[in-house]
Amino acid sequence: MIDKFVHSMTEAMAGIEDGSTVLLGGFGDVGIPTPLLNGLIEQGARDLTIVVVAGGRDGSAIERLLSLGRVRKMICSFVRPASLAGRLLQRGELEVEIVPQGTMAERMRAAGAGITGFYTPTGADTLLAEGRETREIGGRLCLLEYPLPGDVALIEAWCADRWGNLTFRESARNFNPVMAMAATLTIAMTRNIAALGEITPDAVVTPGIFVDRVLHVPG
Amino acid sequence: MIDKFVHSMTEAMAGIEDGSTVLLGGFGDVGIPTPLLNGLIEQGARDLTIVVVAGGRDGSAIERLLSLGRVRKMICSFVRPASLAGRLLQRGELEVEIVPQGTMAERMRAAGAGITGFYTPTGADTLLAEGRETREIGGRLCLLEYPLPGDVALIEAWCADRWGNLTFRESARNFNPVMAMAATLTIAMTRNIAALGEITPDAVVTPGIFVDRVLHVPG
Amino acid sequence: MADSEFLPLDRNGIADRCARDIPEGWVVNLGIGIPTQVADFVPTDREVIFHAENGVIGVGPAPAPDKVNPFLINASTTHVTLRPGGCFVHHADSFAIARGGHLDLCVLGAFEVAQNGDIANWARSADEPVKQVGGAMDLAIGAKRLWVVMEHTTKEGHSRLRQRCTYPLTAKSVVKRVYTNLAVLDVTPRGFMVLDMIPGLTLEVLQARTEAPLYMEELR
Amino acid sequence: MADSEFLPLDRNGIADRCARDIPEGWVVNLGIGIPTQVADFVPTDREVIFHAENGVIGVGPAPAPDKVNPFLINASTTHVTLRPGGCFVHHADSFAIARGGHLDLCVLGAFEVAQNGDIANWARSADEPVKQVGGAMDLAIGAKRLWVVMEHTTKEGHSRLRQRCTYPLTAKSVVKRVYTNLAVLDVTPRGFMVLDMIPGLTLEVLQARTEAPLYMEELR
Repeated sequence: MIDKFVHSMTEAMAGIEDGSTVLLGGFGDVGIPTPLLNGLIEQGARDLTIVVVAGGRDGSAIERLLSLGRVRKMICSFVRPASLAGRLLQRGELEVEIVPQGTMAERMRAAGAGITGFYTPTGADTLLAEGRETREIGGRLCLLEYPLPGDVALIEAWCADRWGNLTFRESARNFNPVMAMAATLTIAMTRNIAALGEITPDAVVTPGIFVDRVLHVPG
Repeated sequence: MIDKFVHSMTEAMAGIEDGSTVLLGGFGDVGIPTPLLNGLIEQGARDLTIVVVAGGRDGSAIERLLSLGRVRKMICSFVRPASLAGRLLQRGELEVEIVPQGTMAERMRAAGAGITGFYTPTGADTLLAEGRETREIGGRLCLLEYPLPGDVALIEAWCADRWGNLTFRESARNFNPVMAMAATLTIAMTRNIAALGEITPDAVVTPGIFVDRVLHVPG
Repeated sequence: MADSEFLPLDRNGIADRCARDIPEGWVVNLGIGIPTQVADFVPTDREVIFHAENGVIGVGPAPAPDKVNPFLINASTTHVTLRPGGCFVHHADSFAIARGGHLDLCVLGAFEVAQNGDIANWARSADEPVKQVGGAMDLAIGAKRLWVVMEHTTKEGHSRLRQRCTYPLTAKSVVKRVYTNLAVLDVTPRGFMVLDMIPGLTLEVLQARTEAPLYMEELR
Repeated sequence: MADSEFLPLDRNGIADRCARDIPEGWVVNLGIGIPTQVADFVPTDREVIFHAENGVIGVGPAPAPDKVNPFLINASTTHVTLRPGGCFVHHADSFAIARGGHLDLCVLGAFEVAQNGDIANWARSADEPVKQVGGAMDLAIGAKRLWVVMEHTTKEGHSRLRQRCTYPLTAKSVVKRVYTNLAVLDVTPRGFMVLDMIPGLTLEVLQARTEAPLYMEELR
């Protein structure tokens, strides 16, 4: 019987290695797998590259991960100068790669979909294209982008079954399904659990194929 | 009030021009918008390029379109030698571009997503790569593929509302949502109609953003 | 001519003026800041579909304080509602909408707009160590129309409408129209064309506050 | 040695032999032909998730004649059922699964397999005017493991296991294992390694029917 449920945070975090690239779902305060992030802090992996839309608010689990010196590099769309990430960056203690938000999502989708590179006009005429390969396609300057795969993805779901099929609540969907397909090891937390077949087949947003472990975190 | 419903086949097909590229949803006998295809036959546009997974079974609307000499070129994954498309091809009366099925879907998604080109290992080491641009990425030979946009897409849906939000029945989903996003003019037929808001927000598969006209074809 | 002879629009006024030009049926993305306020001035009986980068299609007005859904926010991370007919997609699909040409309109704020339609709205200098790009570059290249809403000048009185942008670009040749606290201007092959000015303002006074050359179509 | 001393497997036999090696939990795509039959030999209590290119995840067995759902077919366009836990995705997402490395296994038929893992299964010659590629190239490059099930020889007795393919390639260096009506062979850096043969067959006889050189690991 396929059963992707794990029954402790230790089990959920098992095997995450130093130096891993970790994809972190969420946007704003919605869809962030905070309990899993706390589990990662507890687990101890360091020298991490984290991929997350923004650099973490004061008091967030991401800020805590940064403050513990566990992150070598952050790939994101936003860093606020006043945030811890902003201060670490200015002190040269954190490497930051700023990626347009759509390109970030698309690079992860490419990683999940076996696309080995793609062209986009996004950013092609900007500072972000400096020193990089561009190409004119259909009269438009385009930038070559490469996939952004994760070793691990931490995902927040609303409901899950033992095959790892997932649904999401409203805008908590955001990056979560994209990151789920882009990582070698996708670890989802879910507020609710369903018996196999209980989630309507049409309602599954992330097929269990993309999910490796599910931890039930009620509330 | 936004209302994408049209009330006749004539209205549904209005403006489809000679020389158009028409994306045709469906796989096997499932999810094929046969009434719309019949409407296109009636409407009269010719010199068409059609994009469809397979070359049309005997007695199908696609075969009828071909038999009327309305198709200049077919972009597809399968052509059976014994089919009309196969015979037209062998007589030099039909141009055929054979595309791996995944590449075909991905090229339409690229068209819908603003991706101006992408690399894939699919087909790179084959006849289909002859004379085309390849590139080694991560030690793997990859083929450069370009988007495949449609002027028109003909789509079969299960349920629709006046914003053009669509759901699909089981494997009738197939190419339909991908084609809906790839065409300038997306025309959907639907078996059922729903009041606005009646389709659960999470259950919408194709957002109405991608849909221009909806024709109710019960049964 | 003294400033007292005309009253520049406040932020709500700019948003209101922009909202007037958005017709029913358009799919619209609103950037952070003044652009977000534009939605407040679109009458609710005019069906405009607001798209938010975080995958919300059909964003509605702010909820009543006791009706907040903690899972439902817009791209500015403020709580919103969903209109009937709205739905949710994931981030890659959401940006497929933005980058794939499915937005009829995107309204962004900006530091500067150039007369050829270049926009600078993400960084004040190339050397700035901390940058925030968000979805601006994706939206700027992808929408069918890009409109900018912004103050006509900086606090120091420097023109934000320029012959060339001095700040790092977000995208080249994409802005179609600019709404400022003083005027509405189209970006045309001839440069900025003034469509509308606030009452009491003349083209001369507007030009005096604008680094880029302006022109108006003669009434025929 | 005469043929009568061993009994080559029939199509069901090949499918059955292949099915034995598919463990619980794998995500598996089955190509058209003998590969499709493999599912019939996986015991229903062994949870294997079958993926079909047309976006069906969790394909179940054929329905009872009176329970056919006209909207539910597999990639061979035959009616199927959906297992509990199954779901539907569109074609681009379905091939994202196939091409993105999310299939533990793909089983395809083939005209020929070469000792370096090249596969030819889509066209008999470069000059053939009418071609059918389907999803074979996508599946061949994308699955974590590609297994081939096929007759060991053509009807004319020519070996399908070759030093080099003579038919147009579907993909290079991708086949991991071959199940034929005579044997099971792994593709290794040394070439085809025989894992298993049907009763009564010897390596010499198998080699005599195989153009590519074969070897077996010595028992230690």
